[in-house]
Amino acid sequence: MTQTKSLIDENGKRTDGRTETELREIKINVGVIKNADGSAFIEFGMNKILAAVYGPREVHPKHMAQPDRCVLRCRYHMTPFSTDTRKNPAPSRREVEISKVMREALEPALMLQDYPRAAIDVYVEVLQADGGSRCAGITAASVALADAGINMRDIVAACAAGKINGKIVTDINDTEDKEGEADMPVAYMPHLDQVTLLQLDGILDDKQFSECLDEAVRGCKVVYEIQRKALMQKYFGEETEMKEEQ
Amino acid sequence: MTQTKSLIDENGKRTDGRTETELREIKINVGVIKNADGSAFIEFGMNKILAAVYGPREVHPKHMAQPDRCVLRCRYHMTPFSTDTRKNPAPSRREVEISKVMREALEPALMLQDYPRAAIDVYVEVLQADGGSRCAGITAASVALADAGINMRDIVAACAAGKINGKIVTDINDTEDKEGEADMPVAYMPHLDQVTLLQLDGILDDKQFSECLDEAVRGCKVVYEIQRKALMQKYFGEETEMKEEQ
Amino acid sequence: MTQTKSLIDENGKRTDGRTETELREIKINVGVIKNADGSAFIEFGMNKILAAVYGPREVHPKHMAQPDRCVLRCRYHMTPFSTDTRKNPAPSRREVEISKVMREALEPALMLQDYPRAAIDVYVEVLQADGGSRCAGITAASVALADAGINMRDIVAACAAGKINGKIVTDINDTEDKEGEADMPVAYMPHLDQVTLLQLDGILDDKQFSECLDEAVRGCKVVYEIQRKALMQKYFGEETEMKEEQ
Amino acid sequence: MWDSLSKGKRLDGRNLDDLRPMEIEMGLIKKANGSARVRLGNSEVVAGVKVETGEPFEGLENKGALILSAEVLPTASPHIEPGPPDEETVELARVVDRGIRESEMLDLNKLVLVTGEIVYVIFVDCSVINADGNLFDATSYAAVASLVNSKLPVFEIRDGKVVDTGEKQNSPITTLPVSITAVRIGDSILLDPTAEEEACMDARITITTNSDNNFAAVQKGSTGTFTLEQLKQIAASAKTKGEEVRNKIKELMKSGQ
Amino acid sequence: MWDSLSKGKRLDGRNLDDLRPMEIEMGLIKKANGSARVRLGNSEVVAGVKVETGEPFEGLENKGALILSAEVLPTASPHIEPGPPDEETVELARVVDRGIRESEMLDLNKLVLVTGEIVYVIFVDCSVINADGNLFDATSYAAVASLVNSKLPVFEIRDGKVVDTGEKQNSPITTLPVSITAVRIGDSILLDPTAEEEACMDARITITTNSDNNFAAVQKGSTGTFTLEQLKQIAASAKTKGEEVRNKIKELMKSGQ
Amino acid sequence: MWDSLSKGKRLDGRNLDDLRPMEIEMGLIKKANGSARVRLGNSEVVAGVKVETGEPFEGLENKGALILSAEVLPTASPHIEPGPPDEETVELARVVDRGIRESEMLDLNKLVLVTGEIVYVIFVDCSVINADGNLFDATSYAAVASLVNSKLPVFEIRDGKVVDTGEKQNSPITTLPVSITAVRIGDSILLDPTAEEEACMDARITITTNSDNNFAAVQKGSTGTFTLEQLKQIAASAKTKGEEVRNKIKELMKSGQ
Repeated sequence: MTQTKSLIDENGKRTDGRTETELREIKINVGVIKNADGSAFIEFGMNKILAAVYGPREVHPKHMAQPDRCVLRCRYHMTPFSTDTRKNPAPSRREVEISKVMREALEPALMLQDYPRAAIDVYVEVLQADGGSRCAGITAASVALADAGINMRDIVAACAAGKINGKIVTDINDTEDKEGEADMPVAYMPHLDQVTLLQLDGILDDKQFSECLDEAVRGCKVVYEIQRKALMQKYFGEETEMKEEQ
Repeated sequence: MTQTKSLIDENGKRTDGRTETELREIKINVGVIKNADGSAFIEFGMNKILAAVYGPREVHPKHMAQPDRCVLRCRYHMTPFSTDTRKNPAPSRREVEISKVMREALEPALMLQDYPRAAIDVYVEVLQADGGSRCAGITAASVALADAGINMRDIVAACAAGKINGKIVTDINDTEDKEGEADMPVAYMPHLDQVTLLQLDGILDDKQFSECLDEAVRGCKVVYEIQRKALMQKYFGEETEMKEEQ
Repeated sequence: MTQTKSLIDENGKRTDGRTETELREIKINVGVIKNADGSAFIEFGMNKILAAVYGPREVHPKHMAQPDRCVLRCRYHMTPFSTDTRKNPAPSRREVEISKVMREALEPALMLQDYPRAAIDVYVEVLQADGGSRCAGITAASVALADAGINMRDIVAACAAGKINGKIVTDINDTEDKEGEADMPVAYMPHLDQVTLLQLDGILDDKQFSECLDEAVRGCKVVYEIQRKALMQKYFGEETEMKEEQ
Repeated sequence: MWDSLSKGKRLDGRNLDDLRPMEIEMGLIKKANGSARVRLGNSEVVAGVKVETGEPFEGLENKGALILSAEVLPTASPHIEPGPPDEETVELARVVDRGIRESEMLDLNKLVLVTGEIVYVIFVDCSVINADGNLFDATSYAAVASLVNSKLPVFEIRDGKVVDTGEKQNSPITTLPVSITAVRIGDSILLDPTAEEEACMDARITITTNSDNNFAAVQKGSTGTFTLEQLKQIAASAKTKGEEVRNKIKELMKSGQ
Repeated sequence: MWDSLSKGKRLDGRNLDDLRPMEIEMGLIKKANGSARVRLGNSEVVAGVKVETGEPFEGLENKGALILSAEVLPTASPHIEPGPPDEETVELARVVDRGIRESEMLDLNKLVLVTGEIVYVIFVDCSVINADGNLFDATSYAAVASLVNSKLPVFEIRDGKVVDTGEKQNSPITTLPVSITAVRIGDSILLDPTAEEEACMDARITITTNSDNNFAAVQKGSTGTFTLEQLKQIAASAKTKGEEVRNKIKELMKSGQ
Repeated sequence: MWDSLSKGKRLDGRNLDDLRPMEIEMGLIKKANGSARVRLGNSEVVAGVKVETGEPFEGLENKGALILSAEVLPTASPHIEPGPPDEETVELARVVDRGIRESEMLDLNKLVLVTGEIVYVIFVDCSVINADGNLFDATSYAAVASLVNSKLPVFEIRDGKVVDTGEKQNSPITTLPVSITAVRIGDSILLDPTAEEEACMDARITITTNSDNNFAAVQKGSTGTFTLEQLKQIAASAKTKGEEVRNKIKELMKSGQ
């Protein structure tokens, strides 16, 4: 994140034409995988990501079962064709880490004690990766968990903010991630007002840190509205969405 | 299988001197591995292949056991020195696939329901590979299973046919496999008149397809006679074979 | 071990200034790892090696447990920064072999029948490797086992002898190992007068073989004294050692 | 199921030789050099093509390298565990590969930069997203369609190094291989089996034909047997039905996907 | 523990924002290009730097390559099994790496021999010897101290080959990243947690600052949550406490270690 | 067994220092550059030599590379599971390798094409087909005999590339290393143990001598001990018995195998 090209033009527009606080286009389809107990497909800018949920179900191997709660397992995985250079199919250390933080970001929203001795598996498959695939993956996974009917305290919405050309901007894209100065992915539960994921790559001073965190949370709230509509559309049909928009 | 060199000369002879319908020389020795419950060593052209059978025996891990039948497991494996270029000792995808089709080719001949909760392991070790090693391996393995005293409905014999210089020929060798137009390995139970393996690599039209299949089955019947003699020689001695040949 | 440079100078001194029968400086600290049941840190020339013992404790997986005795497990492992060229973190075949001979060298001294169904784990971690790391590792491990309070018949002390410039010398160092003519690591129980490890790399005639073996055993006895003092110092304090030296 | 089959009908109402409805979407993965998503009934596969340069395979010094992989994602069914490909998935990848390779769908001779040293390396990676039977054909169609959809970067050698000129070229496609999979259940032969039908099958066979309607590859699977007559009957069906699928792909090509 | 925490005290007598005693020893591994051993309470880590040459990473053709690994040795606790790194150890390595990489502690631009072809490859390998909580910070301090301690071989290109001149140079260090880890237990925020405290934690966060006292990297962990206020409060502590640790490392540097 | 041993006899009728009957067949694998099959009692091993070119090992820039592997095939006994080599098989390979390497059986200095860059790489791969004790010696004899049987391709450097001239050369063999393995059962020392004897052994030792009848390699194994006297006694037997085996191999060489 050293040499900063001009990532904001004279009109205040970013490389993909967005304003500083604008999110990329987001589409979520619920229930797209027939065999899964819950699923969602998200397009978040150029990200195309599937999330499938299986469970609550029996745990294998059995010794992993917990007597008082459900085990949540999570896998973030990129298909070989999802990245600019072909991704080696073997799981990378990056995928292992994201799987872990993704699980930790989703778990606070789930009532796992309602399903003792069971497991819930969340599989996030990146078909096309753009900047922010972990946020898009968490967002899709949370919708898929709702679609699976898992008891939840809240929905987890995720969005990054970051710094480019010295300015705090919302929802960092691929170019901004690579050439910008900082990227801060955040996952957030809007009703409980709690942060479930926070990472930072890049340099921020005191003021920028606060500003960036606040802006990421604002982005999460925008994302949450889209999650909510996608779920309502699935369960109450197109009409409901119409009403929402009036 | 693109550029076809002349693989049949003006006298109708193939690169190793055989006629179109002639099989390579085949020798089978039964009971060659002291520790195994059944075993056979086959020389099929330049192929040198060992097959050893262990079982019926207890299954490990136990959860793999089937309450109503025996589990058949099969491994096709090439030694590092068996091929023109040294073979990496790690199992290749080709070996994994051949292990699978070999098991599926052998299983129809076995009375697996006679051995509930048990396992039979078939290990096929290629010491020297020539064209047609999977057919030679299946042929040896079936003899080894008989040598182990497993209850069988039939013997499985295997032989390929193929196309070189536009003609259907029996028992494709290494050069013909690499430079010819098609290779069709077949495994067959002569008494039950059933095909247990069929693969094809290369281009055949309608007529050639039928002709090739029929010719491979004819080859299997020739192979079967050699299997039968090898088993008789083991159990009734040299003399028996003499009588057979009269 | 082909071309022998001059490894002994005109004064009979070796490359590190030692005489032919002199061992490198050896320091042993007992109880250095807080969480372990027993531990020792050895500096043996430039070798810096940690040994930690966990157990006797429950065996995982359970089917490995022995009804009449304790299972001894042993791992010899080099950190990536311990060698001249960075060591790949994956266990090498050398490490696998040394783990095995190390276990076999330590086991004769242990009263394993005193702990049926349990396991003892010995972890030897090479932080810096010099010639003779297996001998140093065995020496440290035996002290760590004593520190863990395991019932023992004897302490195992280890030391190599070897041949450089045609002469038998004690405690081969790295240069002598690489450029000398023979290296013979030996582990030995001084009270029982029994050899528990013997290896040889390099050429020795009859006489040299005997001489080398005897010299290695003499080295083991020197090592044993240092082990004994380290243990006494831990359990009876500085003063005890003082008395010993008077 | 047996009752139904004895009347020549399947549980989902199809005739024994009916294929399920098929949908093909091409070009959905912009970061890939080619891509396709195929739905065959409820089975769904995404395939992507990625192009690099590298050394040719040994013994094939004058040909580009084609490397096909398949994985059944754990999203696809409750029975899939994440991890390295099992025996069935290895067979899936090899059978799909064999159809493409043996039909010579890609003219690999045109994908050489320096004979014996640098060639195009074409990766075709197939991901099964939902599994409801006949993954062989669904994956094969996705792989073939992703190649049909693919544009290759134009590489050149300049000063001994590979340079991506930034231009694109059509992939050198010579034929369209199409596989048809049949299973035997008792005496009935069913095409394009569902997962439910595969659970009851005695034997399986996959037959690939090329655009000349010749046979290019065959793979028999499962632990049952076929008679010679059954095999020849299925071979005939593979030609008829394969042509139907091929025409569908050709239409998509014409429609500019 | 809860009783104690409600009174603002910890089981080992520390205040909530006290770090444990720390010891750093540099240069203990003579065969490494740099090394350090850190004791943070009873947690103990050894890190070693090894330098080689190799190809740069893709997309980073004009930078040296930094490769950081971490392993928790089975000596470290009764709960560690030997074997490839688990999820937690992968996270440990990546968080320590991130602090060093994002702060640009090493000026990787100075570690290039031939742009795009040959660069310095700096391995920093960290081995946890004893584990008693807060491995993130203990490992981070060991890695940073081993780099501070490191001297790099001077490589040159002669006749197209890499030659080790036998000379040494200082590592191009630009800043000292320091991580501070906090955990939340109920409503209390504790810095530098012990293993016992980690066993009770609701959530964890690691914040790395650089020598300018700006933030360079953050990693939230564990399955609990933080409020925005808590996060901002911890960020402030990370600056204050990070500066204390940084001063300690600076003193060691001056004292010539 | 103990009764028998106390009378100096073994269950198979041998004296304590008798080896089992041995058969060596050379050249059975035509596709290998050298090969041998050894039967030692009921233990049976096939070894094959394959020759390639590659980079020398680090620190051995002026020597060809010798790489020896061993695997115990699952055909060999009911107790072998297929899979990567276990601890015992790793030891087997390393002990066989050590005998060949330390005796300098092959003059690796003669197997260099370009110092430090391209050398002959000699693979010796050993497969145990049937296991009935003393795999160390059976495998060692097979490996040595396969090298004795080997002819190496003549490689040349032309225009900076390795070319196989199609010609063959004798392998540069300088000595014949022969290992003798003994086990201690109680107070008895038995040579060439069967599997049954190994199941009762207290300790094992393998001693390799070269053609000058000097010692070249030793490996003590198993969890028992030896006295110094026992070790010296076994060393003497290893010389006498090793010479017998060596003469057998020499005869085979003369007979033109």
